[in-house]
Amino acid sequence: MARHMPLAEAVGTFLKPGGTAAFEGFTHLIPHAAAHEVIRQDIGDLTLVRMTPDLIYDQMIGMGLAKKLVFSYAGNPGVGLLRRLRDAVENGWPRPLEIEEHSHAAMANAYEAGAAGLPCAMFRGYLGAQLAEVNPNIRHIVCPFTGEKLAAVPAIRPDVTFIHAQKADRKGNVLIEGIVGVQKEAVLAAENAIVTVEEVVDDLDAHPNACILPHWTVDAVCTVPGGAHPSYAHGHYARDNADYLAWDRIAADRDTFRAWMTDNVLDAQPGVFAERVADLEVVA
Amino acid sequence: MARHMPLAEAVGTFLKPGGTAAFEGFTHLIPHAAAHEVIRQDIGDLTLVRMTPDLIYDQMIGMGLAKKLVFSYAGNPGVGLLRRLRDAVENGWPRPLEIEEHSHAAMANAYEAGAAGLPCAMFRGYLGAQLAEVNPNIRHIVCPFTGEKLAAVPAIRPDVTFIHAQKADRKGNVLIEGIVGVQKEAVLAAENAIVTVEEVVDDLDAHPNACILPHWTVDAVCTVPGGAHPSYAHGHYARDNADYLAWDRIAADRDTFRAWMTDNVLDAQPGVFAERVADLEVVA
Amino acid sequence: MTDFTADEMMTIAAARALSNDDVCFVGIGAPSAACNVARLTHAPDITLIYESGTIGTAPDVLPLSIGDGELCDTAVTTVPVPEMFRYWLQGGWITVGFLGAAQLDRFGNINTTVVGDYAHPKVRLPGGGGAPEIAASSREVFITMKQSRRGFVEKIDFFTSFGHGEGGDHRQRLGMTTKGPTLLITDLGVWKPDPESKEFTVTSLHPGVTRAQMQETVGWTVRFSAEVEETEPPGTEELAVLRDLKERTARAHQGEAA
Amino acid sequence: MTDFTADEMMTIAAARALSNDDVCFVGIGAPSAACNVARLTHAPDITLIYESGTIGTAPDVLPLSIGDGELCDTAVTTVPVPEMFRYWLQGGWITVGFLGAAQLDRFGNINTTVVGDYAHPKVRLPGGGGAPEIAASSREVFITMKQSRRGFVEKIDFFTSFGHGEGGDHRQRLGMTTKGPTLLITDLGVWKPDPESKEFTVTSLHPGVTRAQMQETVGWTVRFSAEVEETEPPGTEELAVLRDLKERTARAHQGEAA
Repeated sequence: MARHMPLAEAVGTFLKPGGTAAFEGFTHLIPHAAAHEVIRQDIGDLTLVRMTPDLIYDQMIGMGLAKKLVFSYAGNPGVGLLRRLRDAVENGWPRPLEIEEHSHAAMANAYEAGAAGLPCAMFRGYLGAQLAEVNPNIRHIVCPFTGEKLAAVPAIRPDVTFIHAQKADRKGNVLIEGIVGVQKEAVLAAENAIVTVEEVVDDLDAHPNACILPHWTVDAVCTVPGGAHPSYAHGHYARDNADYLAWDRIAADRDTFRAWMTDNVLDAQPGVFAERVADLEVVA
Repeated sequence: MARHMPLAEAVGTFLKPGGTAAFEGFTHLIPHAAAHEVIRQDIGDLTLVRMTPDLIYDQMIGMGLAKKLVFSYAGNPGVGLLRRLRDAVENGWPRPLEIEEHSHAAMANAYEAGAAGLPCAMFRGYLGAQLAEVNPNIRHIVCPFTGEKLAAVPAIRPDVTFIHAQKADRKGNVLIEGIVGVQKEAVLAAENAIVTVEEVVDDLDAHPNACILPHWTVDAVCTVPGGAHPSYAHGHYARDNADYLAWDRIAADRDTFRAWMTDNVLDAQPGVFAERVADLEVVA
Repeated sequence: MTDFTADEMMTIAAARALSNDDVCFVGIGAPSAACNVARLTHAPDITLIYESGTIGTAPDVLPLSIGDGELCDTAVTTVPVPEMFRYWLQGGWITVGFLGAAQLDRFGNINTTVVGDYAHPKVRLPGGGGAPEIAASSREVFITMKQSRRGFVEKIDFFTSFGHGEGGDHRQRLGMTTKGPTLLITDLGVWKPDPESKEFTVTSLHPGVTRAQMQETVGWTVRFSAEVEETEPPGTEELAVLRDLKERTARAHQGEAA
Repeated sequence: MTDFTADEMMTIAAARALSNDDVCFVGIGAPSAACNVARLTHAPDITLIYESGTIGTAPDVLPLSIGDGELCDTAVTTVPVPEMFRYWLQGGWITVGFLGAAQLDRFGNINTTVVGDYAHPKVRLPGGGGAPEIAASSREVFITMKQSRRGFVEKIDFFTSFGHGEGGDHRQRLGMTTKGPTLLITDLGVWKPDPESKEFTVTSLHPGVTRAQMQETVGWTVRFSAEVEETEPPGTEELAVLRDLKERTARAHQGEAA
């Protein structure tokens, strides 16, 4: 049952060291503010799950919070590789990182299975793909009607899912619009879900088939305007591509990275996100 | 690739005697006009598939067009049983009707699997349910991770799916709003799809996440205002509950039924549907 | 106290079983009336879900079908039917599945498929629809129906939806982790399963109903709980809300018929 | 004829391979530019799909990521990512999957996972993302990338996405019914698989490119088709459209950066 609360309280209440956390968002609506709060609270030994780990995962990994990463594409979208992730995988800095790697189709189906309360997902996948040899969580199911051999992966069930959304109402019903990714599935699959939103409104004023998470599927709603920056919020502000480009330089060096994290995350507060998007606002 | 064409041409082009046809619509947007056209063209030996066969299936079965019915709930919603269906199952009139019976969860998952290009659907179902004993198309899959025994049913893949929708644009992109049922899945699972629509517009003017079938998923778009009557079209006209109540009386007797079919279907044309909803229009 | 009918008592007693926090999967007919009376009285924040995909709906009149336009117009959101069964029912969000039945046995097993033999039925009923999985995946199941010898039978003709099977731990033996039927509300009283045997036993008689009447309308030997209460009669507000709802409903459906 | 770069020739040659009726699953980078040039020239009705869920998108500038806002703003509809992979890709609607690669072998097998050993990589690349299933479920696959000895290798370090495997009927032996890679467009020429062996053979050299250049940039012994054509150079309109698009894109992404 959703409660409106400050982000720091939500993170401290629901995410425990050693837990499994998913921060979802497919380029759009990436929960940056929530990840920064986790970094500030230094909640470690996490298993991080995400289809497209990008900047915030590079940041959490670089700060040593992750012991394992479950993912399907780890890159800075349109820019290049993730340098902190590479440093962890290639050099074990600041700590070794265990990885469980899938394809997008597998992860999307695994979230869907989690939302659907199933123990595993079944799909036509990994045909001739070598990941099936290095990941013991890729198995098979034989169709009892045709004999076709299909791929199977375990359902994803995070302890806590974090997402960012455009709006919530007073009860805590949450509206997501635009590129909706796997956020709904990630929330429904999780034990607990924390949603940061651009704004709280009296009436969501949504299309009958809009993507809405009823308030009883969400545990905490935290109002953090700009909380997706440098990702974007459809109808609110545009993607800050310059920041994505800049990250490549910041993350290239361990010291530059630590200095940036201190200035922009450790010594900052959720309130800074509103300022960061002030110049990026779009006309609704 | 969608072509705009008259309903009679669409039905004649795509539906063949002996084919498998699904007319979907979950109370809302039931393709009455399309079913009536099939009856007028006397296309028989059909395998009829639908979660909720109601009046139009009672009509097609009563007219002797169906050799088999695949379904999960056969009733006149809110009114009672389907009398022509009963007559076929209990007395073989006008011909015997083979039935393959499922639960809603099974049918919904089977359509989903059809849309997803899978040979079968997997779900947690039929636990302790006797249908699993009388329907050989209910089998099992064991989860390769947990050992849980899950239900499996074959994917549904109709030769032709018929649906009714609110709008299409000139290219043939189709918009469905409100209670969307399994229509999208039924179209994507089918070899061919025929869509009757209330109107053709220049711009669908839809919400970014609205339920839209791209024009290349649909074969024929037929403009038939009122084509769902006595079912309804969200934003266009209300459900004609009186007609549903009246059907119970009409279908109670073989002769009354045949007379009604002659007057209202065999001797009618798709154009009559617009008149039938004239008094039911809602303010958009 | 106002006069009331057995039907009204049934609906109101059923409504009382629901709470504000429930996420209720609503069967059509008697369950629908009870769920909406709950919403209009003590449980304004209850979430009502119909299998047509409407989540958090608040209709002003009772729907004739499970997919009336009113359900969508007033819903928090409306989802595709495959999603309804996968994410919302199978996903474990439903706290109460509220079902009716054509035939019911003492263990809460339901038949809505056939009277007689499946291959050669005497009466072909509509079938299970959503009920087999509602019965298995809802955290618990409430059943409401009128008592009659035709409906309350020693042995149902077909196991459409599994209740407690042969009783005892039969559900667990089939791998089910949900509670199954925990409450049966009829026009004559309230029944709950015995904690051990899982046989429905009468825990409350509606005002004026006798033990003999309970037995006359049931096809097995009725068991009564050690302490059988008398159901609290409908309150003035409960009755007013129910009657208003029924009147609005009749007017709306007649209006459309005109 | 205007001057043009090898990069421009590559993009335009790739664009030409697409038709108005294609439903194209677009990888980011080189494929995205080619697909949008096709849309802005000879294939205005082509359907472009990005794995972020945007179907039938028509961006005015090239997206930096596969999920830029512009893609959604201009799409016919935007669907959830699980639906994208289940209904649209696995469902068999994609006529062309358009991929890039980090490493490629002569049979169109793609590596975007690691350089070196998987457990102890020299370079950890981003991984497969959508590609493994795009490669298997699209009716056919086009690949576009620049030629280099680092990229065009005798043996890829990891089979991220299956092309023709060891060649011949390897796809069919794995149960695949789709065609796999049917076209490879580089900065130097166009390659197509040999009908029997499925090894990519050069069918066309871009204007001014020699056979020696083809071999110098490839880590295996290049086979040339019996008749090697010269690629038609970029037309004036093609070049204008591509340069306008690139300029609009640079301005837009810089504008945001300002």
